[in-house]
Order: sequence, then C-alpha cells, then structure tokens
Amino acid sequence: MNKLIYLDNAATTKTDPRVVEEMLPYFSEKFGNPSSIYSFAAANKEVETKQRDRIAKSLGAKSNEIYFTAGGSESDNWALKATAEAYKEKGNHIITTKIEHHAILHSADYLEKHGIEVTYLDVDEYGLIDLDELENAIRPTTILISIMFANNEIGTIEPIKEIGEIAKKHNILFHTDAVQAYGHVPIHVDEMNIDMLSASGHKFNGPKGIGFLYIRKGVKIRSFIHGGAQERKRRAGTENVPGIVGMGAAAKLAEDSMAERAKQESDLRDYLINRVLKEIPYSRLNGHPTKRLPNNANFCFRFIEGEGMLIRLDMKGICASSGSACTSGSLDPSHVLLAIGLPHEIAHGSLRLTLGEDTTKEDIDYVVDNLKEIVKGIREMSPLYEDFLKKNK
Amino acid sequence: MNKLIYLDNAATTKTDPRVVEEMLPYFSEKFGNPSSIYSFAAANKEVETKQRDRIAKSLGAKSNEIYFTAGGSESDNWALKATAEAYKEKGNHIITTKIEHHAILHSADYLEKHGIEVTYLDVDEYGLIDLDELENAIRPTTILISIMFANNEIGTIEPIKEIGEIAKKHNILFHTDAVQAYGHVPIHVDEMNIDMLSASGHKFNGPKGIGFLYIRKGVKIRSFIHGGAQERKRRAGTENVPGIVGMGAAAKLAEDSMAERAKQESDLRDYLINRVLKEIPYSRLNGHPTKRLPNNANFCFRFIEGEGMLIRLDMKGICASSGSACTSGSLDPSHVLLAIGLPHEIAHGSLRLTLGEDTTKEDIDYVVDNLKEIVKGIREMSPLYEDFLKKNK
Amino acid sequence: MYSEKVMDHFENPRNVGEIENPSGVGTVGNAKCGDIMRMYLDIDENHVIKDVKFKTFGCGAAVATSSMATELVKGKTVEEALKVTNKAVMDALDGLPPVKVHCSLLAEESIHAALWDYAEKKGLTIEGLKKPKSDIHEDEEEEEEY
Amino acid sequence: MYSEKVMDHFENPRNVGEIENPSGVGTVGNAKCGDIMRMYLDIDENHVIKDVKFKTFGCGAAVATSSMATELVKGKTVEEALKVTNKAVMDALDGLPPVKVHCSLLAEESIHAALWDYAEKKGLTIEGLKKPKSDIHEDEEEEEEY
Ligand SMILES: Cc1ncc(COP(=O)(O)O)c(C=O)c1O
Ligand SMILES: Cc1ncc(COP(=O)(O)O)c(C=O)c1O
Repeated sequence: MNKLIYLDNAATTKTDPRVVEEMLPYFSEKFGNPSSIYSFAAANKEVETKQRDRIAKSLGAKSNEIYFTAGGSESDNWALKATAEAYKEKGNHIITTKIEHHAILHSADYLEKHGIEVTYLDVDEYGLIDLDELENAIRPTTILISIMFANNEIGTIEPIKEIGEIAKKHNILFHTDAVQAYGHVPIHVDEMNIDMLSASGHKFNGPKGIGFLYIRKGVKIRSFIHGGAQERKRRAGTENVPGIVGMGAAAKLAEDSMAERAKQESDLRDYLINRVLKEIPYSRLNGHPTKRLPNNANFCFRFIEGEGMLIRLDMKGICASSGSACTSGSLDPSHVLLAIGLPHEIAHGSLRLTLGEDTTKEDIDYVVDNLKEIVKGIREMSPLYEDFLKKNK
Repeated sequence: MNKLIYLDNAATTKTDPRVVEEMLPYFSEKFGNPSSIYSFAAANKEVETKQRDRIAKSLGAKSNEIYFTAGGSESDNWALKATAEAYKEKGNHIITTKIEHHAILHSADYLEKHGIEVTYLDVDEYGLIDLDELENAIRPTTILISIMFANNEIGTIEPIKEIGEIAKKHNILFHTDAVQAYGHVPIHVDEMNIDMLSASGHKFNGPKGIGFLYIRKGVKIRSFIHGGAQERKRRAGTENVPGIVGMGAAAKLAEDSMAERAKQESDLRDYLINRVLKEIPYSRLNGHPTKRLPNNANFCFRFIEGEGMLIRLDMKGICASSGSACTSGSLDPSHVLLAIGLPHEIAHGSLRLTLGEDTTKEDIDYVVDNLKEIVKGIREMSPLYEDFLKKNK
Repeated sequence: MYSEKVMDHFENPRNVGEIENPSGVGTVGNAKCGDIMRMYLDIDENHVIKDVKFKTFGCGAAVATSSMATELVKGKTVEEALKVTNKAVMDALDGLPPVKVHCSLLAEESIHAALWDYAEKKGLTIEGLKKPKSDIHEDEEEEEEY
Repeated sequence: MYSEKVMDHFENPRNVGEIENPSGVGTVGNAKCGDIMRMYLDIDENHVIKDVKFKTFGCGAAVATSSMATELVKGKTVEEALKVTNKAVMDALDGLPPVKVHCSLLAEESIHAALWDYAEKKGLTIEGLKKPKSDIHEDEEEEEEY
C-alpha cells in the first residue's frame, strides 16, 4: 500500500516520536525497579513522580491523586468494582448510561450479578443524557454516578460540569470515563466536581498498555490488583516505567498544544462533515453537531453495511472504523447507535472518521472523493436500495 | 557513580537491546489497534499471534492458551479471583503456601474476606513444601492449588511436577506463579500438569508492564478485566503491541540461551556463595543449596540490619536487595525468611544477590571484598554484636 | 482476516444484479442482524439454472459467499444446485473466519429460497427442498462463557 | 529517599562506640521490629553531658537519628537534654520519610532511657523524666485502608 490516511485516532494513536524518545532510556539503561532502595533504581521513583505531577497539573489535581494502571479498561474496572466494594455499607446502586464503553458496561454487568443495582440512563438523538432523568434516578442507596466524558463512537461530549454538580449536591461519587476526552479537551476535576477519572495513554499519542485513574483524596478506594505496595498500596505490580514516562510526556505535549490542535482538527472535521452531508445522498451525521470531540465525525449511510465500506476504504489506503474497534468480533450493530434511536439497518451502515494532528485538507478531500464512489458502488448491489428505489419510483 | 554492579535481577532486569529493537517499530510506525479491520492494523493481530506462538512453544502449550496481561501481579490476581468465581459451585477452598509473593497472598486475603477458605502450607528450613502436607490439606471443596514455581527471595524451586501429579490425581486445578522461573529454568505445562501459570516480561529481560497467564484449554475462566473482546473475550483493553512484541522476543531469547546461561550463572552463584560463607563469619545461606534458581543467592548476616548494608553497598555501586523490592515500604522482615524459621532479628539482616547474564567473576570478587568490610563496619556499631561478644568472652 | 479468494470475490463480485421476470427469487436474512441476500434465478425447461444474479446487503463475507454461491449453481440442474451446501461455498472460498460462517449459511439459504419460489410458481415439489427460513441462527458460533 | 544530612550522618556517624563505666546507659527498641539503640552518657557533677556514645542496630535512619541525637545532647545539661525531642532530631536532619519517623522517636527514647539509668544510679528524680518504654509504637504512620 502506498498511500496511508489514518483516520482512526479514536481506536488508537501514533505514539509521538518525542514521546518514544523520552521513554527509550528507561528500557536498557535506567531500567531499575522504582521500589528498590539503591540510587540507580530509586531515581526512577522520582521520574515517576514527575509524570504524576505533569498529569495532575493537566487536570487541576494533586500528584498523589494519580494512580497508574495498564490502560483505560483497567481504570474503568477498578473505579466501578472497587467503589462498589468500598461503599457497600452505604448502598448498592450505580447510575451509568446506555452509551458507555464496554469496559464500563461489562463491569456493570458483572456487578449486577453480584448484588449491585444499575440504572442505565437513556440518551437523546444526539447522545446526550437528560439531567432531570439523572437526578430522578438517584436513590438513597446510590453510591456512584459513572458517565463518560465523551463518547468514543459518536464523539458527543456530555454535560460533565452539570453532572458533577448534581453528584455533589446529593453527595454521590462521580466517575467519568475520559479515555476519549483526556488530552483533547480541557478537563478540571475541581471545577467539574469529578471524583474519579479514567484515561488511557494510547488515546493521546502516548504508548499502549498504560493509563491512569484519578482518585480524589478522601474517596475510599480498595485495590483492584492486589500485591506489592506500589501506587501507595493501591495498585500492585512493578511499575511500567517507560510507559509511565511516555504517558507523562504525551500528557504534557497534549496540554501544551491542545487549543491549537483542537481548532485545527475541528475546522477540518467540519469541512469533512459538510462535504459528506452535501455530496453523499441519504447520509446523516451521528452525535451532536457542536458538543462533540474536535476530531470525531460519524456518519450513517442508508442501505449500506459498514464492513464492506471499511474494506473498500482500506483498499484505497484509508483507515476508518465502523462502531468501536473493540466491539469487532461481534455482529450486533453498535449499542451507541441503537441508543440514539437509529433502526438496526441504519446503525449497520455507520462510519467513524477520527482525525489526528497530521490530517490535512488534501487527506479529507481524498477520503470524501473515494467515499462517494464506494457508497455508490455498494448501494448498487444492495437489495435494500433496490427496494427503496422501486418503492419511490 | 562510576561503577555499577547490578545484582538485583530478581527485582527487574534490563530490557535486552535486541528486544527493544524489535519493539521500536510498533510505537510510531506500525501503531495500529489489532482489533481494527484495515490491513495496516490487522497486521498487528498476526504479530501478536506470532508472540503467542513463541511463548506457547517455550512451555509446550498451545497458542490460544496464552493470554496477555499487564504483568505478574495481574496474572496472579486473575488466576485466583476468577477461578474462585468460576468454580464456586464446586467448592470454596484454595491451597497455597506461606512463601508466595504478595500478589498471591493479598489476593488470597481478599478472597478470604469473600467466603473463600485458604490453607497456607508451611515450608521447611529450605523453603520447600511437604507433599504429604499438601495432599492432606485437600478437601472435597478444594478448587485450586496455587504454589509458586520458584521463590523470589530465597530462590528455592518447589517440586512442581510432584505437585502437578497430586493436583491431577485429585482433579484439582493447579496454578503456579512462575514469575521468577519462566525464562530461567525449563517448564513444560503438560509434563508438570500445570493448568495455569503466571509470568511477567521484565523478569526475563523483556519490558515492564506486560505479562501473561497460561490457561489450559478446558479450564473455566471468567474475565478479571471486563470490557472489549480482546484476548478471546477474556481480558479487555487495547493490546500493548510493543510490550507483547518485546515479551515474545525476550521469551525467544531466553529459551534459546537458557541452558548456557543457567550454567554460567549458577557457577558464578556458587562461587559467590562459597566465598561469602567462608570469608564472612556468622553468615548463612537462605534457601535450598541446589534446588534453587541459577541466579539467586540469599544470605543472612547476624547482628546486622539489612537496609544499612544496602545503602553502603549502593555507595560502592552495588545494586542489591534485602527481601523483596515490592515489600519495601513495610518495616516487617520478610514473611519468607520467617516462614523458613529464622528469628526476627536474623531475618532483618538478609541480603539477596541475583545475577544476570552480564555478571562476571570480577564483579563477584568486588562485591564480596566490599561486603566483608561493610558487614564488619556495621557490626562494630551493633549493640547486638557487642552483647554477643561480651557473652562469649 | 479473509482469504485471498474471499477478497477477490468481494472486490470483483460475480453476477451482481437483477433478472427481469426471474423463474424464482428469494430474499433471506434481515437488516437487524446485518445481512440480507437476494437471489434471482433463470431456470430453463430442463430444470437447468441458466442464469443467476444476486444483491447483498452485508459484510465482506456476505458479498463473497453470495458471489461464490452464484458461480457454484450456475449451469447446474435444480437438483444439483440443492446439494450446494454452505460448506461447499466456504471450501470454494478457502474458508471463512468463525464469526462469518453464518454468511455461508445465508448464501445456501438464499438459493433454497429462490428455488422454493420457483417451485411454488410452477406448482412443483422439489425433492429435499424445505420451506426456507426467512432467517438463520448464529448457533454455529463458538459461544464460551466469560 | 533520605536527605543529604541523613546520608552524611549515616556514612559518618558521630560518637559511635561505648563508654567504660558510663554515668548512664539505656537501650530501647527490639530486634523484632528491626531497630535497637543504645546510648552511653558521661555526666559530670554539674549535670552536664560531657560525653555520649551510641551503638545502633537498624536502618539508615536509625543510625542517623542516633548520631544526630548524640550531637544535640552533648555539652547540654540533663534538663536541657530532656528537651531534645524527636522533632528536633528530625528537623536537624532536614526531615525523614514518613515510615522512618519512628526512628527519631527511638532516638529520643534512648536518651531518656540513659538519663533514667543515671537518675536511678544517683538516686535522683529528674523533673519531667518518665520511666522509658522499652519500645515505641509505630502509630505515627499513615495507616490507610486498602
Ligand atoms: C514470584 C513473583 N510473583 C509475582 C510478581 C509480580 O510481578 P509484577 O511486579 O511484574 O507484577 C513478582 C515480582 O515482583 C514475583 O517475584
Ligand atoms: C471511552 C473508552 N473507554 C475505555 C476504553 C478502553 O481503553 P483501553 O483499550 O486503552 O483499555 C476506550 C478505548 O478503547 C474508550 O474509548
């Protein structure tokens, strides 16, 4: 393949070469275990602290409120399961939404099998929750509200500050899965009353296999991975020093370039959206037109099934996704698209294009030009399109 | 510091530069998410499978019995907690030992708080379990035997094959924490009747933050980290591709060089042990003289507390440990040294030296020469040594 | 994920289209599960399938299995066509990923549906042909507890 | 982990050793918890500590706090020495890691124990001096649930 246009930055991002540069010395030179006492290794403890500081600063948090994990899924599992455990005296009810990532939804399933009651909030056609519905769902036994910052498929950004206010008013913990938002949009844990927050390194040009959970001081939290005394006895396992350094470096880069980058990406995103909606018939934008991640565009094309479109795009060197990458292996259409009210056959024809720092206007033009042809071609062999044309003749 | 003699390979190892070389392309070039459909990313699925094959081969296992995790601690937590969950219909009793790593012991603690009964087997003065005691501990409700392959502090290798036979005879699952053994001594899951096995990349010159759990086909296992469909729906989270590649490369290197390396390391280890026991009075070897890891030496020096010794060794550029690195932050002497019957004040004076591929005879001589002086110096300011001399005058 | 044969049939599907006044037409699957196949058959007086066309809404495997199925039945008698199983379609494509096996079942089923339509129109009974299910189940998938 | 001052006192501990026929000697801590400190005092007729020596079995912080404690009490009267708190020892060392705070308590306690021994031998009562505990507890440590 000659051309490669990577428009799947919500699935994973390129580790920034500057990040890799910072990581490199920690593999074969400064490889010491940060828990060791001798200076060669103890120095890595300080390196770790520096990364914690960088990340804490980007959130308006304190350094010792950042706990390193192996990624967003672990952070989400930890937040839900350990909170359920630590607060079981207080209650057994958790509120979340129908459009969470599976790391939340399947953890919630698991908890439901273990005596926890879960309310899954509906969302409107744009993927936004209803604040009144949230407040009405609160019970005396509610111990946690877990609502994602921004949706990984349709890019919709939830009203986090308002949710935080409701949680605070009712004295309920508020966790947010910010895996797609962290490093892309501004987050401030105090201003937004966030008590716990999940993030994953590889979603903001850091390395894979590293993430963090922010836990506000004062929140009672149990360990999820038990063992050694790492992470203030909260998360066992020899620290992934290169990973931590890489995530810290990426957090810094993301924070420094955020405003500029968001502007650039959202300008291109809007250009993409406008061209697609204008030039491809029977297409629609999924997610909110303005309350959305700067780099996310998500469309449905009627009479079309997503996979074939992806393969044809791939043949043109275009990397895109249909629903979330993690749900591949499943035949069901995206639970998110169903939750915003799309019928099954339309939900099957979705396309997610998520831009990166390097994306250019030429890339977008190339993609739209090809997409037009591809959609046309697939429709020509679609029995649904045939029926539609006959009916409207 | 000019000289650096790294004798703490049980805490962590240097990532082999050849391993880093293999990992590098997967950060910023081939960075795709293996779950994605387009060929750029789907190729990483095959790369992953190749690593699974390499690891499976080294254990006599099948490729689809290897599940990637974030390290030894996660593997241990998963094995214990998910087995307790999946087999709760069969029973609620687990057998382990008093000398396990905290990743096992604290997971067992956790399970004890949730209705599981745990038997902790004693060990003899060398750290070996008694096979009769094991067999006697088995109950109709026993669902799991979890016994470490080799101890991380004193290096003793347990009778794994015999334990596997007992487990098989009684139709009980056998898990072994092989974090210290994998890549260092030969392991064959069929010959040893091992049903589950934990390993961690950074203990055999692979990267940190990656490990695996071997799970024999047929073992019922629940997820520990819930979410996406990765690892055949068993372990959620975007795969740490560079980490997996690095661990695969390290597994291959370790397998290829194992025999030669074990010979070289154990020769040097025995030279070290002989010099220390001969030249430093009131010293003893901890662990079994021959049934031990090729690279592990562990001593006690009477009248001495370990930390001061480590700091003085550090000043000479020698990296060593006293007990396990993960327990630092605790003031208690090592549970392993207490389990082999050492009194507290002797257990406090332990020193673990764990050799690596690069360790030379000159290094060992330098260490022993310095150690002699250091032990002498510390004893001179020890009130316990003063009392001892007065008593024996 | 897909074999070269599958990719070839996906990229260059054979016999896409419609047949005006077909001897039989059958549509199976549903948009809910993500796959719909429609087969048009042109069958002569000797019960030989002279022409076949398809339209498919579905994934790469769905398109490829439809395409391959048309190739396999073209020129065959109705009785021979009935013996073209999903296994035959898969084998001819050098295999399918486990989650896509159901597509080959759908292809088999769509041929049967078109043949059923043909038999009904003609008032025939074709030995071994059952009334087609409008949908197939996915019970062939490896379903493990987790 | 340790300040430069702690490292200096650990590397070059002041006043290590014994005093023959001391005015008072005190040993605190126990080997079980990993720290034992012994203080020897030579006190003149004006209640001034003319000389002080120590022996310590313990970690870096235990050695450094003993050493610093000897420096702080040397030349002081018994009454002044009594006012040398663990806090004063820590401050003089530019602080200690939280898990090591108990070492400074042990240093304070060992001075008190030696003074108690001196008082007993002389048949004196020293204002504010309590019978020393042979051990100290570690309740000063941050103990969080986990
Ligand atoms: C025997 C044993 N088990 C488990 C672990 C935990 O491994 P990790 O720290 O890589 O999670 C270690 C190492 O610390 C170990 O030595
Ligand atoms: C919203 C959201 N939460 C959680 C995750 C899980 O993160 P990871 O795959 O890094 O564990 C993802 C990404 O896959 C995500 O998009």
